[in-house]
Amino acid sequence: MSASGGNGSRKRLSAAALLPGLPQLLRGQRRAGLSLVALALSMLAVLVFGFDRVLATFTVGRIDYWVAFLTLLAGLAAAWWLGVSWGRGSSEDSAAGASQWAIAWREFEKNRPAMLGLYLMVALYLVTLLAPYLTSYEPSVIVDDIMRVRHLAPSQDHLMGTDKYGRDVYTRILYGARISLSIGFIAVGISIALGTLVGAVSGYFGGVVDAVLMRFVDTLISFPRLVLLITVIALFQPSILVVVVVLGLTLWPSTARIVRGEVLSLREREFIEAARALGLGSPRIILRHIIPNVLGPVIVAATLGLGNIILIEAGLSFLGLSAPPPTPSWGNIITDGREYLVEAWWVSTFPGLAIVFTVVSFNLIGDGLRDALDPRLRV
Amino acid sequence: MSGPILQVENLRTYFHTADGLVRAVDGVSFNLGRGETLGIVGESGCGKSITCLSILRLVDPPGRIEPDSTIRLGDRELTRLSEAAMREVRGNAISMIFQEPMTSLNPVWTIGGQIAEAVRLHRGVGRAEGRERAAEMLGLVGLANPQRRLDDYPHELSGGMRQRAMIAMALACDPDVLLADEPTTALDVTIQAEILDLLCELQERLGMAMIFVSHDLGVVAQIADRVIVMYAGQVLEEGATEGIFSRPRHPYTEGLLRSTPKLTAKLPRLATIAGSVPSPKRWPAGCRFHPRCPHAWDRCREDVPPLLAVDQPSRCWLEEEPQRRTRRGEAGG
Amino acid sequence: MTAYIFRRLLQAIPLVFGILTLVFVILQVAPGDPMAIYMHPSVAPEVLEQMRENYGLDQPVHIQYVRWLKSFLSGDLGTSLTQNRPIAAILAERIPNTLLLSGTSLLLIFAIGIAIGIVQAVRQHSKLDHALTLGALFIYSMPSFWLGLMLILILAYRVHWVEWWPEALKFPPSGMDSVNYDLLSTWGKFTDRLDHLVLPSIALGVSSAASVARYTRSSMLEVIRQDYIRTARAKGLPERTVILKHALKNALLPIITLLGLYLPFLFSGAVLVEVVFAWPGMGRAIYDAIQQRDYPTVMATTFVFAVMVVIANLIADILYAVVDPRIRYERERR
Amino acid sequence: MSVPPLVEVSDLVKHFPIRKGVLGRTQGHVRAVDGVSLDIRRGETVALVGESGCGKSTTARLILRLLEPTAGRVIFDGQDTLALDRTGLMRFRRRAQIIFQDPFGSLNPRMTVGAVLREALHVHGIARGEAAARCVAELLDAVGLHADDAGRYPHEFSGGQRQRVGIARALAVEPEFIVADEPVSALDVSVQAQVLNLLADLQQRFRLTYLFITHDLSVVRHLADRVAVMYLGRLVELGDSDSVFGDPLHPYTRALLSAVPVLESEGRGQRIVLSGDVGHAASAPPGCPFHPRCPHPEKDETCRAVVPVLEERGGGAQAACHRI
Repeated sequence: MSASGGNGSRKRLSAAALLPGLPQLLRGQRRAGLSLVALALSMLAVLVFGFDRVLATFTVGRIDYWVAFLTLLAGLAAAWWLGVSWGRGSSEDSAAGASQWAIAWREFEKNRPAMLGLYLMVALYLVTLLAPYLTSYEPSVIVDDIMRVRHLAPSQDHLMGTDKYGRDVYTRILYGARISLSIGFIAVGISIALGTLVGAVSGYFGGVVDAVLMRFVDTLISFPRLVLLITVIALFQPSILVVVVVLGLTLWPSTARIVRGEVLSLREREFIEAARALGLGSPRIILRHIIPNVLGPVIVAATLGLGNIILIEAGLSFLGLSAPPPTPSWGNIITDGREYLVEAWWVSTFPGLAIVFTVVSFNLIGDGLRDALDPRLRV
Repeated sequence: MSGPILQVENLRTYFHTADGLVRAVDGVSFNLGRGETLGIVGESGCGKSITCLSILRLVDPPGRIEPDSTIRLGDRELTRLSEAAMREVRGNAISMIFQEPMTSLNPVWTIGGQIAEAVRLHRGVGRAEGRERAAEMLGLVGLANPQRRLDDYPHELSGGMRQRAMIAMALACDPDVLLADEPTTALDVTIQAEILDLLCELQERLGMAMIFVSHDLGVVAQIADRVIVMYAGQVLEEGATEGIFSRPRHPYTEGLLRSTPKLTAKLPRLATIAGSVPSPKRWPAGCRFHPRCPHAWDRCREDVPPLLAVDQPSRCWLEEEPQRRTRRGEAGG
Repeated sequence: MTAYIFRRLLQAIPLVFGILTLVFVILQVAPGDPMAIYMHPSVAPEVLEQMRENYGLDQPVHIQYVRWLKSFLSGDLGTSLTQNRPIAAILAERIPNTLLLSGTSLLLIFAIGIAIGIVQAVRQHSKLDHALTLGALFIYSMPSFWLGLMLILILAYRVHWVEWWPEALKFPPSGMDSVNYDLLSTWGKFTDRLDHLVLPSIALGVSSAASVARYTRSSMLEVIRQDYIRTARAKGLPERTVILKHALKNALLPIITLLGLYLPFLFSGAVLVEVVFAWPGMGRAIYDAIQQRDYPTVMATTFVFAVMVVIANLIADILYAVVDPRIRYERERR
Repeated sequence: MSVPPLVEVSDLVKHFPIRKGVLGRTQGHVRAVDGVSLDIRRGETVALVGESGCGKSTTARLILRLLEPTAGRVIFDGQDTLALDRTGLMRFRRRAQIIFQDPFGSLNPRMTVGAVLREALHVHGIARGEAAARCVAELLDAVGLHADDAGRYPHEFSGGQRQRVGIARALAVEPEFIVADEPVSALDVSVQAQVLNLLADLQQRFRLTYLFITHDLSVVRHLADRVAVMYLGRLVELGDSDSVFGDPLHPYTRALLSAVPVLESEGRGQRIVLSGDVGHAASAPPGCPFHPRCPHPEKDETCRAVVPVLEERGGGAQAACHRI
């Protein structure tokens, strides 16, 4: 690979300019090649088929159009840039000096369901970010002539039919994805940060600190999650912000338990004792020796938690305790369709499928990470 | 002696893993005479435990006994028996005891129940009779108060007592052959001594044959009549215990003996074997010991030596070209 | 053993206090006048003033807290604003219904989940194993309320258009019993109730069943790797005995503790499923109360849910201690 | 006699509480270490020998102050280690180090070997940057590894190599005193000999003092200058290696020696088989802890009631037994 001089790199450049992924395919790196081809082609397709809506970005001046525009640019740039650079030189990945993370990634890459989940997740986020370019309808606008457009069955005009107000279900699902996909990250972020902190402190210091913190965790865990959430949210006014914060503040105990368990078993390990024998201080031991070793289980918990939070948020919006209408969310679209379930089955069915596929993709990734990060499977 | 009770010939047990073929046991042959104790010695990963498990056909997938391997018990060819017929052999004609008495007994059933189970299965006797036999066996292995011990769970016994219970379980059906896989490794020295004495005594009394696997040369020297030395899935040397320990022929056996610390003599330095045990995924070509052998020459790197010589066969080209023996080997490391 | 049970019981007490305290704190932290939760069109201002005094809301927080503890612990959960009767009485009607639904689901979860898990473990890496793993993945990624709607759509409505579909596999879409329930014989009542239970209990339990199957599978695989399974095989036991006698008990022991873990999850699901199926349980009660801004009922129901979880955990732990011979020993050693 | 010992251990005691009953009240103690006194002179190797659960590892951790003793004192080079302040303790950590048994558990799986060693150098301000890299290379060379190995992770090494890394880590801070806690028990015989030789070489080269903890008597025969035998939290015999191996005084030491399987058939005397199991420190018997298993023909009431003390028995040997 390194022997290929200027001539080779020019060839690669022209191949990449023609279509990102071609050089990778020619080199026999099928996965890298195909994903780059897919990325480039889908971005081009959005640009070509949604050209008028891309243009509209400059006239409408709405923030989601700009987000979509930047995503499109970034997607195209990434496709071509990676087309040139990806897989160059790194083909001779040597086994020596590979960190546990690198090894975990290699394991993960070999896991086909997990990679499928990863692709699915990337696709979901791209679709969500590009939403305005992918539909010619508006999610919440109700036309005057409702009776003519309400409860239309799925067709070419309305891929997933229309609801009782004549709104395009496909469009509403596209826009509704934002809530499901963004709430998860923030809430998981809060709960992981809190859970790791409490778990690590509890496990490392033990004694009274541990006892008090763990009793608190026990108390929180005794509440059925959804019941606690609806109680708290009902007392405040339901809004996205309240939902995110309350989710984050109520979901951390399970992370705390996982982290505490890991820290307790780590504390018994000899390398921690060796660190103490070397005179290392507690902060350094926690940061350098304990946290890196609990990161694996925490990442797995976070990924699986993402799927879980999407389900919980859907339940809350189904009960009308999340985003207030007319903002679409997958859960409240299902509620909308419930009344006319038999007459217009499509309204409730498709958002449900969207939830299932999203959660499946997170769970596939989470399972893949668990397998890849579990040290018991190696050595 | 009326011919061997167990004959193993060209036993090959390979693991067909995703990462490639692991030739854990690769062409092992030996005979076990009636009432004899055969010691199998080797370091970790040499295939000694897999050899034992192969005899009972208990190797878990992806491990497999390759075709052309023969394991003959009397006139029965074990590799060709049906699974049902093989079950008749396990625990009945051949039994096995394992290294970890902590984990080898099922924690949720009583000791008595676990012993009686085998008796009832193979002898077709009833509950009461099975229980009686279990108590008898516990008494035989030297547990005080056997009747009361029957209803104990494994966690209520100490390590040494658990290993006795394991032995009782293995011997409950009067097996012809006992496979003991590192039965004393997990025990304290003083307890190990008790268990070794018990095994010796029981073997004499019951007249069974025994294969005793250990990484500890001292233990094997004490209990075995004959010894085979295994390395990298193969037998490197075989002979009477006395011969192996006083006149080892193979450089590996020699090295192993010299690197073992002794109680009697205070030496300034121990002799060592260079390098470390190879990974079963990639055995060295030619003689598998050659990268660590102080005498190795070209032939060793290319050709696989057979087990040469008759009364104490050794898998080494030195048997054909003894003049190649170097000084460096004598000095040791 | 008795000491262990006793100690476990003692441990539950601070938990109940914690739950009460937390509910109290939520009430206090909620924005606005604490009395706002009683502000309801049906409550006259002078009544509010009276209540403020009755509840001691003019008193300092710690006295309010003590009063709150006293009343809840004596079983007085307050009065519903919309129904004008003690909340305890309302919940007394609702609790059995929720327990019936969750209990049926729990049964379903463990029966189906364990059976599938064992099959998967025994046939590890087979096509069947992969198919079941994939199926389970989809099932536990489904929102229960959506699954409920789909079940209603298909098994309560669509099938009526299918001529060959057997009558026995058509289910009522909602409610706990038919309109003519009171006229039915005892057996008729039983089957009618059962008929109404089928769809909600499936909707509620199926995702947990998938996760129990997953858990059982990995637990079985873990156990099958243990040394004592090799010992059992070395004794010549048939594979059936090895699996059913030696592996299963060890694998199922940790699953008992799941019982306590699944219950909060089930209760969460019950809120949604009871709403979907118009099942008159506690979940439905809390949902209605929120819709009607009947906050005292919301808080009391939350409290009762949590206490039920504590009790379930207690039962699971004690059961575990009874079944596992090791546990007594370990507790003593520690 | 004029040179004071490097380490003076006096009446070291460590009790772990046992909690029991309804309220989890402390109902007694595991007397893991129950009054151990021991001097370690500069440059010598003392072997601490005993079976599992006898308290030898706990003793090691108490001496290094990785555990806080219940009672007793440890004087290191004239200083009471229990009275050390933060900086004093750091200085002590630089002078006294430990090597562990488990070559898999004793290295952080997420750090390269180089990072492990550099951390030790860094914390004690021994070397940074270029100098640290040079130090790491020297250390790896000293324990028989390659300088290139610094970039590799623990899982890429064999058991014997990991043990060498563990030794390098202990050496990094240039200590005088090293506690080796069963350093070769987890290794194959052929590798074990390499590591034992390495330890002996390093002792010569860096003038180290060793406390060598093991359950395997044969391992310490050629390494130890003096041997201390432990049983249920107490020392039962202490003496020069030659006297302990050649003429053991305590019945337990004799039994222990006789139980070691040896290669040479003529080299062994009459085997003394002990009855019963190694006791548990939680239920140590009154009197001599060894009396329930003691094969001594004259054992009597005194043994059952009075704890024997470690006494001088001539020839530099000490033993704790009423019947010598």
